[in-house]
Amino acid sequence: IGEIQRFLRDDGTVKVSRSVKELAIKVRRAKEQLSSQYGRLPTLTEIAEELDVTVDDIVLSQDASRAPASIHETVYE
Amino acid sequence: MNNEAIFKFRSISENEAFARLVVASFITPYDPTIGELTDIKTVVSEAVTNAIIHGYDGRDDQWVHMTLTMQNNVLSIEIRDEGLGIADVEEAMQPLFTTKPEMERSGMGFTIMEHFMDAVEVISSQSKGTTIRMSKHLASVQAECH
Amino acid sequence: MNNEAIFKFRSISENEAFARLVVASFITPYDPTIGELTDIKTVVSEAVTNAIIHGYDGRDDQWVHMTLTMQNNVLSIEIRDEGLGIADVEEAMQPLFTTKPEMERSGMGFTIMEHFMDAVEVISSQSKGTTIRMSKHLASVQAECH
Ligand SMILES: Nc1ncnc2c1ncn2[C@@H]1O[C@H](COP(=O)(O)OP(=O)(O)O)[C@@H](O)[C@H]1O
Ligand SMILES: Nc1ncnc2c1ncn2[C@@H]1O[C@H](COP(=O)(O)OP(=O)(O)O)[C@@H](O)[C@H]1O
Ligand SMILES: [Mg+2]
Ligand SMILES: [Mg+2]
Repeated sequence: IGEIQRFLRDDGTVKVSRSVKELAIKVRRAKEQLSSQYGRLPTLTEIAEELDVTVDDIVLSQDASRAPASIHETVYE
Repeated sequence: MNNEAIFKFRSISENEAFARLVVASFITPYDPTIGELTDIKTVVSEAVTNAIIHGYDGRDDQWVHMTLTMQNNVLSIEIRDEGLGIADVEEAMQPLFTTKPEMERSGMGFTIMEHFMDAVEVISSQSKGTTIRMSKHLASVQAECH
Repeated sequence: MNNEAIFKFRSISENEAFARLVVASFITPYDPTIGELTDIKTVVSEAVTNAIIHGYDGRDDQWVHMTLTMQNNVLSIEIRDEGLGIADVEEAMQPLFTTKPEMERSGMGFTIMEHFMDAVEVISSQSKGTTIRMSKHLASVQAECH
């Protein structure tokens, strides 16, 4: 079990907030790149595959910063 | 794949983010686009914030109820509080109408919900509480499921 | 910040991932380490999988119940099914014990739960169902909350 835990944990002492912030930046870049490639917004799976992370990680990273500005953008764009 | 999840959480402001993530988690298996996901999270934020700050007027020991269903690519979301209720629903749903201008509320919550969802229904009765029912067809979702 | 959320969701296998993500969403605001988060997601996967494949024996129209509470940096998780129940809990909790070897189950679910959590309690009664209660002190979580 210790083995399993070490295997699962890889880099386990990093705070979630930090890794989430780092991933959010990568997701933003991947989103732009895939959007221009496909001519539409990518799905979660497509972004996860591009970045080689789980869909879970993408979901959590998308919520790191609450951005009221983006609400405004989406409504009025 | 059809699904259904029912839950309640405390009326603390942190649960606005939690509810948003729960909905995101619920639709993740259907592989929505990032745009659909953002729209739906925005709508849930608005409805849950309303339940907490208007329905419960900031009381943090109450329950906010949420029901999620996915049926034939249609996502339905019900968000309910047992708070103060709305005196005049039609008026409340007008763009820019707010009863809390002092909190820098924009009065755009209902307008955002109506804009992003296919259908929005508001049932409210004073001192009994408010139920918001919304639904949206997820265009990107495959008929055939993973 | 203390919090509490109560759920039920359908016993479909996709909801293992849903439950895992819900728990992650619940604890993310407390900013645990990635290790703590991974441990907790693993444990929830094990317990929800057990409810679906053992408790309900694959029936996908039943409810799995989950209660999450966070109190003074202690996370408690209760996962409950109203399924078949466990005849001999002590035996079931032995490492490598499984009643579904044909499904390539490892028999390590309970062992993982006990190893990753501070406390695990299993209450089961045949044909009534099974309740798993687990708790863990999140060491990395600050007393002072955001
Ligand atoms: N759940 C609720 N309980 C009681 N009143 C509500 C609720 N939701 C909305 N309202 C009322 O409707 C008004 C408009 O809501 P909304 O469009 O979201 O704007 P805002 O939240 O910015 O005031 C609120 O100011 C409030 O008076
Ligand atoms: N919720 C449940 N309902 C009924 N039986 C269960 C439940 N959870 C576990 N069990 C029983 O306990 C055994 C051991 O569980 P576990 O350690 O998770 O191993 P595995 O799931 O790989 O069989 C299972 O094989 C099953 O017989
Ligand atoms: Mg509002
Ligand atoms: Mg198991």
